[in-house]
Amino acid sequence: MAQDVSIRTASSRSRYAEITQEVVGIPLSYPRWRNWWICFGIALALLLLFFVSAGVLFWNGVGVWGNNIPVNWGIAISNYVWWLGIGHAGTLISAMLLLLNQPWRNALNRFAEAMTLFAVTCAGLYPILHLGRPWRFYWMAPYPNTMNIWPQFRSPLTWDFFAVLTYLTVSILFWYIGTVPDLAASRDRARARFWQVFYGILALGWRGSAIHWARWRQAYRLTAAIAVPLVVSVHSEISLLFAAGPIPGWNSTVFPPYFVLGAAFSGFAVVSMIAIVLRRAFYLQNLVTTRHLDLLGKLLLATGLMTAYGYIVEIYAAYYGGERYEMETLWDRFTGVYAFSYWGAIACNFVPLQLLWLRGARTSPFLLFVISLAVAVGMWFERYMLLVTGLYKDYLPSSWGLYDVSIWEWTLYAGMMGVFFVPFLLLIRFLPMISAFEVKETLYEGKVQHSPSVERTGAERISGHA
Amino acid sequence: MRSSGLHTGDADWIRRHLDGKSGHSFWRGLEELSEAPEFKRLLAAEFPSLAQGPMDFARRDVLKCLGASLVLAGLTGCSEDLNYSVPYVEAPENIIPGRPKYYATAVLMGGYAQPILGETHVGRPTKLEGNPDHPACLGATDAFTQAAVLGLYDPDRSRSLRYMGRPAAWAELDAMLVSQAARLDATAGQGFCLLTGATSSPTMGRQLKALTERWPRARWYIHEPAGEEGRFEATRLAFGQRLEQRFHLDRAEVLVCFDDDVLGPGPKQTYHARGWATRRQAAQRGEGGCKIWVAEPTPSLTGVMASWRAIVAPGRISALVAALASQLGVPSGPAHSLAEEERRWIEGAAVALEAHGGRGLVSVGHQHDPAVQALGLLINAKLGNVGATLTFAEPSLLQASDEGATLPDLVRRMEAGEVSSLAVLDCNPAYTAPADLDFAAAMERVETRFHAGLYFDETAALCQWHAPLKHDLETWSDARAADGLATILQPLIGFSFGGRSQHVILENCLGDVFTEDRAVVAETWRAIWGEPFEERWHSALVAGFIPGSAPPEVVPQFPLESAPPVASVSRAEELTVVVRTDPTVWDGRFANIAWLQELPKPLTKVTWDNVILVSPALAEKLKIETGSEVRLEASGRSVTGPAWVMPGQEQRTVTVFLGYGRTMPGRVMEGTGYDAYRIRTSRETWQFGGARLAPTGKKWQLASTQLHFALEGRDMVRFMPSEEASTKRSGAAQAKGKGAQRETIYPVYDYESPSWGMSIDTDLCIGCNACVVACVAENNIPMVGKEQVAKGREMFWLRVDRYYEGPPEDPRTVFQPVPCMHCEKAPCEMGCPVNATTHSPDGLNQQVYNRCIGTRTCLSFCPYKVRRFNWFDLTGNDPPEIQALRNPDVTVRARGVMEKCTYCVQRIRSAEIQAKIEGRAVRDGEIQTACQQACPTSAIAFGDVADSETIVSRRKASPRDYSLLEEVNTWPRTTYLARIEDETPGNGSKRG
Amino acid sequence: MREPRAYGETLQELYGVMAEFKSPDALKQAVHQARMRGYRRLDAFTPFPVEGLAEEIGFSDWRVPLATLAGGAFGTGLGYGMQVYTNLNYPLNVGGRPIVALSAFMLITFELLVLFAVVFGIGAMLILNRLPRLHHPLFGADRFDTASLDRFFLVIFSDDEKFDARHIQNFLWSLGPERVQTVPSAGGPG
Amino acid sequence: MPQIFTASADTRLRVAVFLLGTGVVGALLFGGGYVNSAYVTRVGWTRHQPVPFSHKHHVGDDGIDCRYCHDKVEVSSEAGLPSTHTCMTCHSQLYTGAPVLAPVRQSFATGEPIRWNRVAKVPDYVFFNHAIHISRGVPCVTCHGRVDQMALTFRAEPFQMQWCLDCHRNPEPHLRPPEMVTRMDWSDWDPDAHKDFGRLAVKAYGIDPRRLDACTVCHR
Repeated sequence: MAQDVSIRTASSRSRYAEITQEVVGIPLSYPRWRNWWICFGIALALLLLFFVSAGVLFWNGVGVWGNNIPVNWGIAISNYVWWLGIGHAGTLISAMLLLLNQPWRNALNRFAEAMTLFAVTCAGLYPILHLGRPWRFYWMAPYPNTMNIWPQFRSPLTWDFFAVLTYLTVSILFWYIGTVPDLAASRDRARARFWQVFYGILALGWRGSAIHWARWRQAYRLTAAIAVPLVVSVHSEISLLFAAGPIPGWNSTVFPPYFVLGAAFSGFAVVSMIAIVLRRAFYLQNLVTTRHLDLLGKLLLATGLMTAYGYIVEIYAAYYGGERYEMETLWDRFTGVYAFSYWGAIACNFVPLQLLWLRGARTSPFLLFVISLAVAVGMWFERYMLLVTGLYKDYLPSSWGLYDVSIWEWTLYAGMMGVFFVPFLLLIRFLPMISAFEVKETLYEGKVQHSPSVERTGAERISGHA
Repeated sequence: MRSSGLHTGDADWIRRHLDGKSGHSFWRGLEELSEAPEFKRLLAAEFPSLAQGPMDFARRDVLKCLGASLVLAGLTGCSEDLNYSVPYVEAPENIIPGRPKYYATAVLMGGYAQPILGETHVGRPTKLEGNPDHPACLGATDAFTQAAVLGLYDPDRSRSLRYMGRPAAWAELDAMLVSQAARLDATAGQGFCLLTGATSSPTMGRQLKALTERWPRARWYIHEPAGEEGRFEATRLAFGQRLEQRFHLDRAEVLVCFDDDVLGPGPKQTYHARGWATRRQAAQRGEGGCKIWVAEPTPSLTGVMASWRAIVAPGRISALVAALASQLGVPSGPAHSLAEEERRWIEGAAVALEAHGGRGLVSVGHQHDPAVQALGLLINAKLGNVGATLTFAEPSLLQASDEGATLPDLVRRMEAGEVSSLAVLDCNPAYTAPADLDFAAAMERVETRFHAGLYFDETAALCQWHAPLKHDLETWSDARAADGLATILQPLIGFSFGGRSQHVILENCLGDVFTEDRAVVAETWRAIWGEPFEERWHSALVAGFIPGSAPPEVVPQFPLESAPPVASVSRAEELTVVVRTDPTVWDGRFANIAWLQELPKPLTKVTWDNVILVSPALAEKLKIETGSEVRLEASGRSVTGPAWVMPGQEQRTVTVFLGYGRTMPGRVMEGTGYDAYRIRTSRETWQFGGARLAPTGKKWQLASTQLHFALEGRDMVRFMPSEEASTKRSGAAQAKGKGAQRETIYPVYDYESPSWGMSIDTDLCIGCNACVVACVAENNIPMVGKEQVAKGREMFWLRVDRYYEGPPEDPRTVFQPVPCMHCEKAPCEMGCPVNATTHSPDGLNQQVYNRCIGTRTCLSFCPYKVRRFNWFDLTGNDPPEIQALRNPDVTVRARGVMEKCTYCVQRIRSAEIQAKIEGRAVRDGEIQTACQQACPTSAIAFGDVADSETIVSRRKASPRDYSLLEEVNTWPRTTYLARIEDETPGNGSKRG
Repeated sequence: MREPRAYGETLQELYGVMAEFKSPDALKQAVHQARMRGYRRLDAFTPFPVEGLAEEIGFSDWRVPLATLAGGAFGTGLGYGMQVYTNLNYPLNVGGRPIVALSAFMLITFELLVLFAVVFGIGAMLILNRLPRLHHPLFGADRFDTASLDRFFLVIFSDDEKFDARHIQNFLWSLGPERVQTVPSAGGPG
Repeated sequence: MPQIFTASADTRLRVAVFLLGTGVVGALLFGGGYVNSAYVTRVGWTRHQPVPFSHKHHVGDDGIDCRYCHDKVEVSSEAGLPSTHTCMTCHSQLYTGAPVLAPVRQSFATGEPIRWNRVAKVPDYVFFNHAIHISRGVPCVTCHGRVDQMALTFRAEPFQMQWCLDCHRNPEPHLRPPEMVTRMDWSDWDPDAHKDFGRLAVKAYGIDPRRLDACTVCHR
């Protein structure tokens, strides 16, 4: 086929071309049809489950969940925090590391950012779903209205509303303009008319003019510079959703940094998982190298330890403050009904993590994957623990009560996975999932010793499959 | 947001009507059916509850109310589906749409009148308040009275006359009764028996007198399952005279109760609570004391308020009374040996009583041996309490035709076939008869069985004839209150659900089928008053009672020197069972009233079920816990129900509650609790030994509104030694003290007068729940059912928290009503993203339902967890009756919005508007919140806190004043007064 | 810098002359040479941003950063202004907090700062780059598709005052390119 | 390599973007206009009535005072609609045979109320009280418009929250002498000339605008 030829010639030509072929070749001639369809099928099923659960919820009201008084926020809110936390890693990796001139990020940032987009979408859906009257959610937005009444800007929820909105917009823009040059590459490689037009429009007619590159770089770096504090602010505000209330176990000044670090922690874990899966699935070992895994491992370890520090500070603060309700809540986390979530968080977050001190563990895809998975679960436990232990036992013993997650909350959670994976799968299927041009740039600037492709290159493998 | 119920309710109502259907079928929507009588009859047989008698009430009247209420509906705003309004055809003189009218009348409880002022909106009663002018209640009510209005609208009420279970026409009944009357005239009433519940109605008395005179051989029986016959026995024993004992707790500085729950639920609760509160408040001011000594086997409200509560087996009561008697020099036969604790308690009580001769009172529970009670009376006589704190009078309750006329006797005669015709009037023996009487079987032997009642109940099912009775709020009647004063009952409702009043039914039995209740009642009083009649009649209706109508006081002679010796019965081995009426459904008559079913029992906080109380020790021994199903056996009978481990319960005493496990169909009562009547015998109605308890291994899912009972050493409820409490502190000093606690980095809003606040005196709260039901009735609060309560989703805006402190065997119990605190630094307001809850300039924490989107942040941030959330659409499917019951001044909340206590803002606003129109300021006390108005002990005060002269301000200036969770610094406007700890001589431990 | 009009009167009219190079360094070199020769209207096309290339061509434009700054300022004003205005428009006592709660308002103010800074910055980038531009003469040029792959192009535009196709071609050949070609204005067919 | 897009593609793209933009803005503007349109607020829309009752005739021509029929307006939250009986006080004498009045006579005869279609109504969660407004001198015309000129009655004002608030926040210019509340034509009332009246009325009645826009004044 024509495109095989072109690829062969290309790959025989230069390393630059090879990289592009490897990246762009995936959407152009997709190598893994069967597996992809299986995953996509599952994702679609989950998406359907989401619509069913949401339907049941809207039809009957929040009562179908396990929420009650006092625990009137359930896993809807803890999942919200969890998803958003995961999302942050994408931005951090691409923005922070870009600013820190960590060229190795270039192999990861694209799908990390994509992951951000969909994680934030999932997060953003939860607060709306959990409303008593979801069809009125737009009242959170300030718009001129016949009631002459506005949102209440002292409320953490209003802050969240703006934070999530901003964050979503910025992430989309950041991801998109970062992708445009590779879309141009795809356009130029594509042979089928439809794909030429498809990528052509998305690429906005990018031609790689030096002047364009200069302006592009200004905008891109500035966005990155702003995105980092944005991430911090967003998750700080999420934490205020709890910390702003007078509830023991919530009302703590350590929450904002605690939440931000936790977010990064869980996020890096998920990024590692995705990286490992993708490089395995598409033979990207020489783009996403063991070095990348090693660095991800280190990041994970670092953020993990900082999160652990947050745990310690929390305990310290409670006892240092000596406020009886605080201490009782803390003690209840250790020993109470929901102690499982506390110890679950500790066990999943910090025990396997210690393996990462060893280079061997960091560079072993399997181990790193398992550890990351543990962290993702552990952070879910943590969010759950923070939320429920705060609510179910607060000041007046008379109003204490337990909370059981209902089946419809679980199905909704599973459904959210569908909301996440359907677009994500479409993305890796149809768009270049690695920033080829940046890899080339680094290659040119010789900042990173690129693993010379042993025996056959990924591109050849791919063409072999096509 | 949905319109206040009445609008939608009346909407369908009128719409159906105007579709040209006949009036009497509104309520159930029979209009789809052909008007052909046989078809109707056929269908009615299918759905008896749908059946209606022939034209029950003037259509025109209904239309009046309807029209008017729709006008009202319209302008207070109405839902989209009600897009038209219907004026009167002919406007009635005295009804102003949009303004409630109040009528003085009463509802009945155990035969006694509970005087009320009924609020009606264009002919629909929506709320009952105590009659403020009535000396017996002074405007207060109990929980049952508050809920009575729901009983009126109960959709399950019987609405049609039935013969053999099928709808019949009244004419058929009349024919039967007339012919029967003729037959009975021939035989002087041979074989005719009448069975009623306890009644104090003078009219009833007159009618029955007429009946027995006309038919000397007819007999009239009274069966009141929860009656206190024992007290009359006691007086007969003491003075050979059947007398009513009247406690004047307002004068009793020392009250010694032997297993007698004077403050507990019952027909006289309001009366007693009022009196006690008066005394307690005086004591708070340092004027005399107010101490309660209680010796009881199972916790009671009186016990909770006691200065010294001794836990003793029921069998020990007689011994204790005897011991006290001998202590005070009243001969009482052989002395009994006392345990150390008992001895100390007796000595303490004796000292206190002697110190307060004529200002003390000794009472013995009616369920105890009359001889023991008589001894108690003698002690009172000896102490000079008789005539002071204890007076006697002719019984308010009527007495059956003769001594022997009790239910067992009736059943015996029925079995012997001596009863040819039995008329059961507002009485349900098939359910409430003692287990040793097989009432159902006995009924077989009776030819003509006629039943008249509010429901087609268990007894109705055994009768050929069933006639629906009118509810107290629909009918003309009369009755005597706890203090003996007679009240004339008048209909509150502008239309009728059908049925006839007791008086009319009685007249019918006598063969007069053309009478109506007003005439019957008027006749009674015309006979008593003579002319001029109308004036007195009218003023009696306006006042709500008849001054000076109480039975004359009797000053009895004390013939016997010493009471007959009483033996203390106590089987060491087995358990003693004490039977109690249920604190919320009483003897079962309220079982179908959702407000009372969902109302948490004062001491267990259980809803929708009755439980079997066992002591912690016993529970440990039997390896049972709260909720485990247990089988209780005594003398061959047994009941199976859920155990409840009750702190403060006597070790070997088991308490069962009447009123549940009913078999009659009723969508509310269905499948609730167990039937304790099945273990009760006619000989030992209230307590009996020789019981055995065994777990069945099953569990019951109990729905309790409070899962944690321990104070956990927290200071929600505070105590203060009496000396400190009485020290007067100046308002200024108090204010400074407040300022000290009130720190903020924000600019302080200064609230100008009026600015509302509340003060709740935990020292006066007896946990009776009247406030809770009042709140439900006033604010259209929906009931959610057992499952939802179990999930923690009950909707009460006001809850009465109950805490224990100390050892489970003998804890200190405290009550604390918790409404919204209306914090000035409210976290909830800060949390709301859409300004749905904000602070009003007059200090209210406002909740705007139609703005709320249900983020529930306010609830998360509320330290008191007083907010309630509509998890589902809780009001949409209410039947028209329930919608008609709703308060039109309060929005009916839709699904997904938050709600909470508003300080009854609708009352505040309407009072303000009235004051403005009259060009004056709102007077202190002019605005009463529903809870405050209902409270029989004046524990709740509400008013303008910006004005230092108001009652509430003066209360807040007291040294006992404290805020709940001060440390959270929310600046609550609802504050509490600490409970006063009495120093009890001879008792080591201090008790609140 | 502006490019020449894309569409000439006649098909023959040239858009520019284009040379293709194998490596970024060769391109850099070529650009340098061209500038030395006094050509001002030229541009380079590369598959990835090449450090310093734009500067060689003479790019110095701070409008994108300025736009970002403006956006930030705008967002700040809008955010804070909105909150103050709405609270004064319907002053409500919310939990005893002040009507204008500076500290509480800061968070949303910051969010809007970020939002508008980014939107303005990226917007400015696209506008100044005249993007989107789906049809362009260069797309018609032979082998230009490799500009996104591994080839590096130098184009001298026809509106350079010293423009002379023949001379320029010779000059470009002297820089050791893969190949040199003229690019017609109207681009290829289609 | 051939061009992917024709020369006109850019133009088309720009047009598409432009249309999209205008579409969004247009939608917003339309939405804003719609909620304030008479279609939603029902201002100026007459409704079919069982009897084509003319306020113009009764008020304008005959000069019957509002309170003759709406007699509860001073004492109740409801103004109240006249009973059939009230109608018949006159119409048993006047137009006794008029076909348009047949429904009234029928209602009087059968006791079936007349079913009027509502013109002025606020949502069910709004609690409006006529008595207090009347006693403070807010004339009928302020909310109900010139009914004396309405042949068929229609809603004169959009009963929207902001409309209520306008008056509650600044009552002074809206107050009139209470004894003249039912007067319809206030064209001779010069706001400037009567500035003091409003100010004094507010003072005299102790009307405090700061308290008048609290939520629970209308929502309970």
